[in-house]
Amino acid sequence: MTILETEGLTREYGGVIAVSKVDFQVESGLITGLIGPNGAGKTTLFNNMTGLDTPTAGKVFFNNKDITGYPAHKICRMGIARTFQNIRLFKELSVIENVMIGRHFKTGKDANKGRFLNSLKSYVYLRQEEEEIYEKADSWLDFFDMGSLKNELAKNLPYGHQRELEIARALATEPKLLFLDEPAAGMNPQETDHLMNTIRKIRDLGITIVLIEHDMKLVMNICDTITVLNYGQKLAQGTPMQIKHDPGVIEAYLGKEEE
Amino acid sequence: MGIAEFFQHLMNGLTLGGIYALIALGYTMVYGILKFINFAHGDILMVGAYIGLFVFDGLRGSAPLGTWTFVSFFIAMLVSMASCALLGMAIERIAYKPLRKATRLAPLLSAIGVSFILSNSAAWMFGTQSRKLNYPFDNTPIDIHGVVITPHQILILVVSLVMMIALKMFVDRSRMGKAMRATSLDQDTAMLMGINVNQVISLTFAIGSALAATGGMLIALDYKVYPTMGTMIGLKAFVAAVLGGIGNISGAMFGGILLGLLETFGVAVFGIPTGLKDTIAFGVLIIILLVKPEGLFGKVEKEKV
Amino acid sequence: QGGAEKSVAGPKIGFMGPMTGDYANYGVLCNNSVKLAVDQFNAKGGIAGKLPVTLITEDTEGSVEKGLSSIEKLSSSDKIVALVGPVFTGVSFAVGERVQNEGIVMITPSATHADITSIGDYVFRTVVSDGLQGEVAGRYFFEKLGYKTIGVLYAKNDYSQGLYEGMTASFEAAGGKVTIAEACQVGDKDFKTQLTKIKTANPDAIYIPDYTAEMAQILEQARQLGISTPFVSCDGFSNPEIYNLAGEFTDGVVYVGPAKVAESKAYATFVADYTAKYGIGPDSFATNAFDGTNLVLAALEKVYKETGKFDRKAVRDAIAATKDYQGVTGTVNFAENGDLVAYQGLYKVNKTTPEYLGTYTVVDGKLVEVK
Amino acid sequence: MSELLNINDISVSYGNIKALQNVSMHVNQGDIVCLIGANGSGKSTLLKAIVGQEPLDTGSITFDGEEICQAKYPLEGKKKHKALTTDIIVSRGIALVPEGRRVFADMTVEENLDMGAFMVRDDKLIAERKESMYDFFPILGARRRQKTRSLSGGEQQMMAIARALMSAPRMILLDEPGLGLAPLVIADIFGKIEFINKQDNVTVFLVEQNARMALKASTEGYVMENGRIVLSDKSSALLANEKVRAAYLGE
Amino acid sequence: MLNFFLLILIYSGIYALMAIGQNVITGYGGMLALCQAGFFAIGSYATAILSANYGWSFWATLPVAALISAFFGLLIGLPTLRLKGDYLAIATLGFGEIVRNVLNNWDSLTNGPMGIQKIPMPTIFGFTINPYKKWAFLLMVIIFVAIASFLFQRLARSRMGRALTAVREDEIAAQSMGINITKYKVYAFVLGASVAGIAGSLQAVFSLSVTPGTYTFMVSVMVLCMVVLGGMGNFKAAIIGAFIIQMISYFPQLTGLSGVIPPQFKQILFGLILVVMMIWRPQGILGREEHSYGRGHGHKGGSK
Ligand SMILES: Nc1ncnc2c1ncn2[C@@H]1O[C@H](COP(=O)(O)OP(=O)(O)OP(=O)(O)O)[C@@H](O)[C@H]1O
Ligand SMILES: Nc1ncnc2c1ncn2[C@@H]1O[C@H](COP(=O)(O)OP(=O)(O)OP(=O)(O)O)[C@@H](O)[C@H]1O
Ligand SMILES: CC(C)C[C@H](N)C(=O)O
Ligand SMILES: [Mg+2]
Ligand SMILES: [Mg+2]
Repeated sequence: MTILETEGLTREYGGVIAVSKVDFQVESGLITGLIGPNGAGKTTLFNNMTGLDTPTAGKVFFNNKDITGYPAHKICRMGIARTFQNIRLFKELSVIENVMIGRHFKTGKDANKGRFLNSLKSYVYLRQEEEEIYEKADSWLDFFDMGSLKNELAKNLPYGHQRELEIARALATEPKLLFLDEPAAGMNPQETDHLMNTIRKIRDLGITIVLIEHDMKLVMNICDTITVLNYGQKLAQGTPMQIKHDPGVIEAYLGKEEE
Repeated sequence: MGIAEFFQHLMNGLTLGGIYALIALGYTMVYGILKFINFAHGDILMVGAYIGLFVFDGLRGSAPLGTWTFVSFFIAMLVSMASCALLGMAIERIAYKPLRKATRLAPLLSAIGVSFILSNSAAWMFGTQSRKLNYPFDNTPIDIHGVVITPHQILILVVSLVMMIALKMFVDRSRMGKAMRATSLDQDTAMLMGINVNQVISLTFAIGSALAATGGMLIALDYKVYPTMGTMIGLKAFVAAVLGGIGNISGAMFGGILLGLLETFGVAVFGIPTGLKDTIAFGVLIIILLVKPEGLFGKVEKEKV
Repeated sequence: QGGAEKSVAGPKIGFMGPMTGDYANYGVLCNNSVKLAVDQFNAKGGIAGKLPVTLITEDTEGSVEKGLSSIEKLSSSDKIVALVGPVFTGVSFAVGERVQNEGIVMITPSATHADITSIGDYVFRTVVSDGLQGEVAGRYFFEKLGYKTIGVLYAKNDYSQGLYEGMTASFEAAGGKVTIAEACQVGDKDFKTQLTKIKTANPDAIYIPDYTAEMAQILEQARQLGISTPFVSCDGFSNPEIYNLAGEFTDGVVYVGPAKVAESKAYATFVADYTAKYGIGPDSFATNAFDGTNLVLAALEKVYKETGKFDRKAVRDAIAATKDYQGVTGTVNFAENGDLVAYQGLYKVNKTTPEYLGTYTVVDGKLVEVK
Repeated sequence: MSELLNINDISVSYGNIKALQNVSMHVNQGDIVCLIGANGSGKSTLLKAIVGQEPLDTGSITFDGEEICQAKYPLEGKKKHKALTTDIIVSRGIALVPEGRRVFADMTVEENLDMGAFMVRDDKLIAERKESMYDFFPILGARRRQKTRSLSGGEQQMMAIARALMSAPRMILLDEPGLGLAPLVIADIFGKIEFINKQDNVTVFLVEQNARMALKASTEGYVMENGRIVLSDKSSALLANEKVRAAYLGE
Repeated sequence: MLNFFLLILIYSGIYALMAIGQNVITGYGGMLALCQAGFFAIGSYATAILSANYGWSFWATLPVAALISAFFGLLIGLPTLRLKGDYLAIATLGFGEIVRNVLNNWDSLTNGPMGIQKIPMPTIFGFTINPYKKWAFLLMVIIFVAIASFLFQRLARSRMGRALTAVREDEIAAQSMGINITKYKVYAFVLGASVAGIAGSLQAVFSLSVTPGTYTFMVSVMVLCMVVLGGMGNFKAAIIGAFIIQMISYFPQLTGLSGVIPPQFKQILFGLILVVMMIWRPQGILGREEHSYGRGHGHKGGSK
């Protein structure tokens, strides 16, 4: 089943066409890889699907619903979370606070009451609510083995942990679909291996994942399907095996394998 | 409204705007590099005006208007610029430098403190009365078909224009100017390029303060010299700088002129009571900012993620 | 107050006015006078030749909030028995309410708004009310100067607007018309827009009730705009500072100011002492402040002689009972409401010297020259 | 071969976190030295310390025989010592490609390169070097008038490298130059690093997560763990080292 | 003496209310606004006009003052969606000046520059809270400050507080966490404005007169100073900041120095203290409030 889909998505910046008429599909339950040379438009595609940027043409569908041009917070609330290529943590906040903020829209909600009563309730029972999100956030940190770091300021974490924290924060929103923009950047091979396991674990939670990555070991190992962008256009799509041997992709992106 | 009246208002607006522009240039200069509102700018301007006044009166003695008055005014201006440059550097060293890595608002408070210190020291030393800075030249108005303008007003416009161009050339072309831009964007990385950031910041303050001194003396000719002379005009100039897109030199000039015109035409053309002059000026300012949130000359740069 | 045996300490009096900020000059000049008066009094030995009077000066920064805290401090921690000031109308309104409540007599040397003295019986002033000034001005401009139309440039503050309204009422009652009235904000330095509009309306004269520095500015800018319409003005012009700031632009201005007293010796001595001590001369408000302070001192002396202590109410009563006090501004008497009984003087500036045109007052809506 | 950089027993801390503890190493003129280590082991801190961006708690650093950094209060002998500021250290011929790119976002690519050549006063030379950078990274040439903030991550990384090369340094410090670059480009960059090293005799100090490539490209290697150097050897030897293979090469 | 000290406390309390509002906007929301004076003025005039001209009781005017201020908070909050940093500062400063300008010129409603005098004093159960008798008034102000700080402190800990913090730290990341940044920024302004409005009401019944000259932009600047000096994002600090700034500005009077030193010295001293305080503690006296989350197991600072 296709959970997310773009139709002829195009993003133009005064002359520079960063993404051009891309049809991109994400199958539910799988890990989809998005690769391509630097400047191919991968991040731009992410931004246009997550509401941080608006396409100049084309449409985005999530569960068959047209979400083109929806504001980012709405898209997040529908169940799409993401991380950023240039890490965007709440730097001056502690690790646990970062994750707790991910719980934002899960709080103050009760189907049986109106909005106002809900907010009021959330205000009156605030300790209780805090306790709840604290526990949830804590369990996400444990998921990443970062429980011991929870009171550190986010900005003081080493790079690799910052990346993981970003993922933890995104997961705290309990998404159905998770976008990861270069999650392994700045990690050494061992850490990358660890990350791969984590990503699989996330998939096993029933979360669909789309990731951009330049680390081919990671991509080829864990992706079920891969889409390749080049100069803003879709160059290829297929299984890792197919992509690895696609001459166009080799020429534009992979280069000849050394070994 | 008659043609003559219209042009008279235009003239008034332009020259008032020229005054705002003159001061806004110095403001924008410092802001552009350090990203903080130098609240004390108006007070440095005041100090500049006092120094200029004393030197000018001392040099001139009782000489009648003529070349000597002009020359002595010029000397007074140089002295005042130099002293203010030093003052500006000293203030930066003492009150702002320790706060470079602190939160954005810390230097603002420090600047407010400096502003209190300067204006009240002046009041204590020189008294609170307004003093007249005499024109060094004949300021008889020139009448062109019923539209009147004084040489002083022309001078202000010319000086601010010249200053704008000179500053722009300096910042865009010179090595030091480039260093300033880099410093304004990222101090740590600027150092990696071999830029002496401390020196750049000092120089910025020196130039900004010298500009303030020039502005102070020129407006003192019209508005007199007194301890709080820089407060209101400094505020307006800051508004002008923001209107133009803060940190942008041509923007400051343009913002100044525009604010002057707004204040003038708001009441002159639309028949709104003059009491509401500021309301119109600020109202339009807010609207302009809403339409162009980065000021008129600022570029809207959407953050890339 | 002091117990039976305890010897009475010297009384304290307060002064408050703007000592810092934009309009500090008025406060500073008045404070100088008050200090001078107290110093001179103490130099002669103080009350009954033995009790020196202590002066406490508080800065209002020209703001109501600071004015209120100043009076609180003067009243509750310094326990003053009388207050000279405040200087400005706005602060005087708020402080007036407080002194009335605390029962401290207050004499303002300069707050001229018509309604100040109606706050209560503890409020006095040694300056002429704007009510009279406006009336005299309107009548005089119409009847004696023959203007049929007047344009006004006033500031949006209580003082200036009060004068503008007072003058307009009497000028129009007399048959003239204010054809254009332009306002400016306090703190404005550029009046060209307003002046250009007034110039186009072309009235017979332009009335500029404002503070000294602003008036100087207006005159200069009017000249820059080539306006040749005559200017008429208010008591702010009686500050000689105007001639330093506006120079020859003051030529021809007619203004309403304090009535001229025969150049008394007392006045000359005061000016000389003042100038010697402070380096600058007093303005008319500072002169009023000198008289106001001396009135207070005289009242203290009298109360002490009668009762041996300084009761606030007694001091007020002594001041209210003032009769033909000979001050540097002439003979001082208070009306029932605490207003100064006085006339207005009219002046015309010749180059940079004011020339006296006569003493006037308004009786039953008629302009009367007082001989 | 002469020694160019000597790091002598330095320690750096952030508050009470000890990021570097008694680190000593040296880099010879003309070498390519690489430093590998896990996240948070202190690699970036070391590079920042070399250019004077982090004050030393102990020890000193000399460049070309001259002391450039020294602990403010050396433990032995209480004599105060003034450390050189970053701009002066840099002007001796060191360039750093910082972690996280740190481009001047509001400047165009061209202006960024100009800033890289801030200490060069010869306009013609600057123009020449810019051209050669555009040859090096053609995509930068295509984007030369674009504000750097709108570049893609990889493009920014290339720009940061090019900018550092603009000063024609004697030694270049690279903090994870391969971060966010496509495989083809990484291979290319390592090729270029070796090229510059040979051609212009630039000494290279490389911090890289991609340990295999880094060790292949370098002559000497150091391994850092928790702020200490735990291993140092010829790169080829490290590549063969069991422990290194297990811990850093993902085998 | 005591009365004077009480008066300073009362002013501190009134300003503390404004500082609490500013803290929501600037300390938590990270928006540099300079318009507390405007809301303060609106609150004052609402109370002054309704009670002096229409005979309302003070207590009835309070909610109106808060509501009108909140409404203007909403109005000025909307532009903040587009404006950043100092652009916002200038736009809000402009708003504050417009308020003062309009009050000064709308003679028929506000009595222009003369202002409104003889504002009735508040009464409660037949007891008049007389500003001349400081204790009662101080008690009332303290109650207001206590309630406000209690409510706001809780707010800061609630989801709104966390959302605002996130918005301050990184708008884009906050958005991507499902936070409607527009909504929270406007909320911050509305709430910040309404407490300032209440502060205005108190000010009106304390001075028993209002004049436009009171509400200059320096008031806004001082309120900002209080928040920064105390420590941004910390309500206790905002209150302490208000108290300290008031103490510094009345320091010479309190110590009886005002009769001895020239009045300018007081201001110079004020300036010096600001500079020194900032150099000494740029993060403010208390610094940002750190929440420790999780009962028992949460503690601040570096563990590990
Ligand atoms: N605002 C903008 N204005 C102009 N060009 C832009 C803008 N944003 C992106 N681009 C251009 O669009 C192209 C695509 O950028 P994008 O960030 O999507 O690349 P990417 O595929 O994520 O690359 P990388 O792997 O290096 O991160 C780049 O060449 C970039 O320069
Ligand atoms: N500004 C800082 N304040 C506090 N601690 C810091 C700071 N910068 C770094 N650290 C800590 O110092 C240690 C070393 O950090 P450093 O950035 O040097 O590591 P690194 O080896 O470069 O890691 P990475 O591979 O993730 O870039 C880490 O534990 C980190 O958390
Ligand atoms: C000092 C004076 C100009 C004060 C003025 N008369 C007023 O009442 O406000
Ligand atoms: Mg990208
Ligand atoms: Mg690092």
